[in-house]
Amino acid sequence: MADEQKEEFISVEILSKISYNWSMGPYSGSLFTEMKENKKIWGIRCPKCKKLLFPPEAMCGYCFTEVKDDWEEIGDEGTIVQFTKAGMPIFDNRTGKFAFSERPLANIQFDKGPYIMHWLEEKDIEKLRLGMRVKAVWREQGRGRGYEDIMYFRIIEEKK
Amino acid sequence: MANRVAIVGVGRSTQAARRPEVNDAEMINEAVRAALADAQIDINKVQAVLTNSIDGFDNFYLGDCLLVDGTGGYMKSGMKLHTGGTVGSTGAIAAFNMVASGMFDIVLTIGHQKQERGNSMGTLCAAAPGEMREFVQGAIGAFAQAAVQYMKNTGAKLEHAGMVRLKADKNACRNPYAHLRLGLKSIDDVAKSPILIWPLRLLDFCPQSCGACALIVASEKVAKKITKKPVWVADHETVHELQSEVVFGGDEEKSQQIAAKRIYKRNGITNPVRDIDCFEVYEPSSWEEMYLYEHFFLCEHNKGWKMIESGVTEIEREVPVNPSGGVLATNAIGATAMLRIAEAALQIRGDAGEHQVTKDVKTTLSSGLGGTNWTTLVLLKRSL
Amino acid sequence: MMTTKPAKPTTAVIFAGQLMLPYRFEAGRTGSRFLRELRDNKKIMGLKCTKCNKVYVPPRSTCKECFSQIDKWIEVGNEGKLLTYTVLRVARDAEKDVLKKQLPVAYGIIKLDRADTGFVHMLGEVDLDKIKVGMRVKAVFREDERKGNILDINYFKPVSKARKR
Amino acid sequence: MSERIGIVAVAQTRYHPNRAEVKEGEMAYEAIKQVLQETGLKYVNDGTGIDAAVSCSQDYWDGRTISSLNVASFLGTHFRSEEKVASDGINAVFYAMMHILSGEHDTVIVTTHCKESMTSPSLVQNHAFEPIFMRVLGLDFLSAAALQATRYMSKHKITPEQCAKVVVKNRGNAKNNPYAQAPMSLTVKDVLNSKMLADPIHDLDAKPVSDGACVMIMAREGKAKKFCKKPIWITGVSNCYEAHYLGDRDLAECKALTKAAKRAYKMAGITNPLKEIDVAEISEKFSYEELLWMEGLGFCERGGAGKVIDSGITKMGGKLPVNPSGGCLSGNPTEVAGMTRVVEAVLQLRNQAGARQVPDARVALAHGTSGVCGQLQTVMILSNS
Repeated sequence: MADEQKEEFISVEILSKISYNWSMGPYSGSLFTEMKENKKIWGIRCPKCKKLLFPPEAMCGYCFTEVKDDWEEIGDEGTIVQFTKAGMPIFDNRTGKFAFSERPLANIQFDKGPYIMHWLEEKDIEKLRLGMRVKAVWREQGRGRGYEDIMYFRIIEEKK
Repeated sequence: MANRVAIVGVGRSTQAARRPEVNDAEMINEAVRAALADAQIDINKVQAVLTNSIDGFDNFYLGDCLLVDGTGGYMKSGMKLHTGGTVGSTGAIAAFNMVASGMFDIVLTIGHQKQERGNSMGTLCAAAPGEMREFVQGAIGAFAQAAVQYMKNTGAKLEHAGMVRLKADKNACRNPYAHLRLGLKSIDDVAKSPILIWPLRLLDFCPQSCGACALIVASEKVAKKITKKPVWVADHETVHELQSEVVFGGDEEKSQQIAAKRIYKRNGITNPVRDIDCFEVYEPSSWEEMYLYEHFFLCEHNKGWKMIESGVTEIEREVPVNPSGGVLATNAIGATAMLRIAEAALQIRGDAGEHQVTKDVKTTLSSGLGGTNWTTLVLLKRSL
Repeated sequence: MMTTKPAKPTTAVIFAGQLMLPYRFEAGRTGSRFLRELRDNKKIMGLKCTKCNKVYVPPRSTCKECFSQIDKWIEVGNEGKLLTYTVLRVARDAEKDVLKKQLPVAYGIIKLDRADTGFVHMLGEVDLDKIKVGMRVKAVFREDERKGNILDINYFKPVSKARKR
Repeated sequence: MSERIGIVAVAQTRYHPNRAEVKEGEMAYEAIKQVLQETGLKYVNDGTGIDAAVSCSQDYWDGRTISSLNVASFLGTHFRSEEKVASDGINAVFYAMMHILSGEHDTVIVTTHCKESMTSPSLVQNHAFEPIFMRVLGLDFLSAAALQATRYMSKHKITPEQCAKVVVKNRGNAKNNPYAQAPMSLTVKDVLNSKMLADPIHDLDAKPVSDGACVMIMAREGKAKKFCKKPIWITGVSNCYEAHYLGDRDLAECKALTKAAKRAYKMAGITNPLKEIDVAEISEKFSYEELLWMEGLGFCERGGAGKVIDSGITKMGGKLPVNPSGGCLSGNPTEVAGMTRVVEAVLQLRNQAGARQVPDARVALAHGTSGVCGQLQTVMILSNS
């Protein structure tokens, strides 16, 4: 068609915005309460495969065993396993906007085994290395928002 | 399988970054019509329609119902399968199961997605539970970490990712249904591509496409009646995996190896490079293709980069991998994993056109990837 | 005293959040033509399947009955008969967040004169207690800033009896 | 069918208006745990236990891309097979059945969950409408159902009283069901005096917001007989899509349901449903739906459902009790509702339905719908012999 290029296509824009009240349930619920009130991180040990489950869950999904009440404090120190810093703004599905994060995101392994994804205090990735030891820096006043009650992880010493 | 099942029709829509000239139903309809024409049957012969995609990219709830105008599902049976990136292959596998069950003779299954719709990363990040969403950066971050890991463990260099990307583009340029056909000349062209998250360059990562794929799956009786070139479904395997701490990379056995071992064992495949003629794998990044060579036992552990270096996975060579151009060239997520199966079927039939591989293809393996490192495998054969 | 395990929550622990993503829905060639006609000419157009002799409004490029591709455009007129209706009387989030109209809102499905399908829209300028299935209604277009959107039609209003005669 | 597929065990949570204290997966596990304990089956790969899982949930209800991740830990999916059906749960049962018949696996666990209370049902439902011509009008399942109800009631002269009788019957039946969310002793007047939501649907004509999950284990015949004393067999099943755009259909009819029912009856060898079916569980998210769906299911002629409800044959003790469980009107989550109907049918056929037991039930019908105004209709016939 001759006027193919001129053809105007119409689109409709819709902002899809839905609120959710995600329940944390008794296991993550206990964890979140402890994080808020005592700045403590807990996991639960699988009675069969002995894996320390974090976040704590009612059932160990790895060996299909229901957990008992074997809570274990994890501590808030660990080492950096992986880290990245986005070179561009990342779309945030909580706000519907792009946001640029100044902080690197790291996969941190706690000394007791479990991992957590969290921010690093150190903004300069040149200063970061795998295996560095880090410790959680908590919000003064916990908000009951779980992992968000930790502001970021701070480098405490370098692993030899 | 209780009853033999064959793919008798393959349809693809135009795949592109933007498809403003069609709505979702119309885009799907292109693939459906192509598949019906390929199978030389009428929509009335189809008994059930599966419509598969990821809700968050569509922004549809119950998309199978919503898109019935285009799918041809009106007054037919059907449902929607919805796993992760694997959804296209899950939809195909579901169709295989429906026909193998003996309850249906002809099933049409569709994978589709319009990635232009919204922000794909926003939807991908929503796979994390609500309370963890502050700490996710989507698939790119995970694949970048995997790339770092790969270089560290194997000695591979950036140029090897470039070789994978170059091969994908060369193949895509021969496939009219590929989205990105860039005409890259050398790995230097890949090297010029901007960094997304180091070391992943824009060209090392799959694009966002709009497109649909449709397969017509039939029972043995019907298949033999309507086509001279049925492609038989020899076997399939689905392996899910829980979210693990180090999603990609790492040395321990993952869903890919487990799925491959299971399907090889059941089908007497002892040497996949010899026993399988062509591979269509789901490689969201250049690096992932090298991982997959290893995970599917096409080469030794940590030697995937040597395989691309040697050139054996090129279209004319002994172990062609992704002659279609793969996911690096075309990625409408709901369609992606189904396209792997569709392209493999065309290779077996010898109908892949310009991107038909040089060697005679009797057996193919197609893979899907999604969720928290889930794997689907489909083994197709010219004869059973 | 050191606690050996955390206390079970006494009340439900909730993490409140939202999923917020902008999306753009492409109307396609067929849908765009329909919307342009609404916007530019205040005309409601349908597509006719010449095989089934059936006129679809809003237009669909595939006939659901015979699956053939259809492209014969027909103006279906701005008047028709009310097939069904409802008056939404309580606040619903979909209405509040997406349509953003004051309650009560009357919805109706209208069979336009030269169409074979019903057209889903709203009713206005009507006594809510006197809406009747079968009544004749006509489209009232926005006079200002029509955007190429289904809401370029404000609503359908009853056709006065005097005019009908 | 080459072989019969048996339902080995079923369980459901108590349906509740707000299960804020548990995660979605934890809620589903309340039911999953029961079937695992009852059968003693485990998630193993050696063929002696549960081979694979079929889940059913919706991303927009859970607020999570790939909602099956919420139940993954509880279904034994790690390094094993799971497929998610994103439709009403009854279709997951249908799919699991074909999954077994295909020869792929012998024993499959099927589960569905939904917590409507955690979000805005109206907004989620709005996402089910075609975006350009319907979604922007702010429609949800209530306003669409009201359009259908007006059309149906005016075309076939169905009265608000007849719709109200469905509510009175079902909420009353729910008093016998310990899993029901909202049993209630009501009169027709109570229903008609409840707040008008969208003409002609009153507050009590609509199902309440509900949270819950249900689960079942299915197996091929040989294994089903080993796993339990009384497997329940699926003897007929089919589903069918209607058109999507509301104006495309005559909303007073339900062609898709008629077609699905015919196919399911044929498969099960049923020629006279009213006579041959002992108990029916129908998905009625609004009161008029039970009437309209009864017509589609062929329990009476077109437009005849008003007389059926007046006659009382669908009450407990009648010729064909419909929804002894109390139905969806007594509270079931969307997309769980259809599978709940199957679970209830199984309990009836196993003579385990307690106070809501229909004496000597041998053949049961379970019905589920998905989509706007029952766009996808599924009919399943079950038998205990």
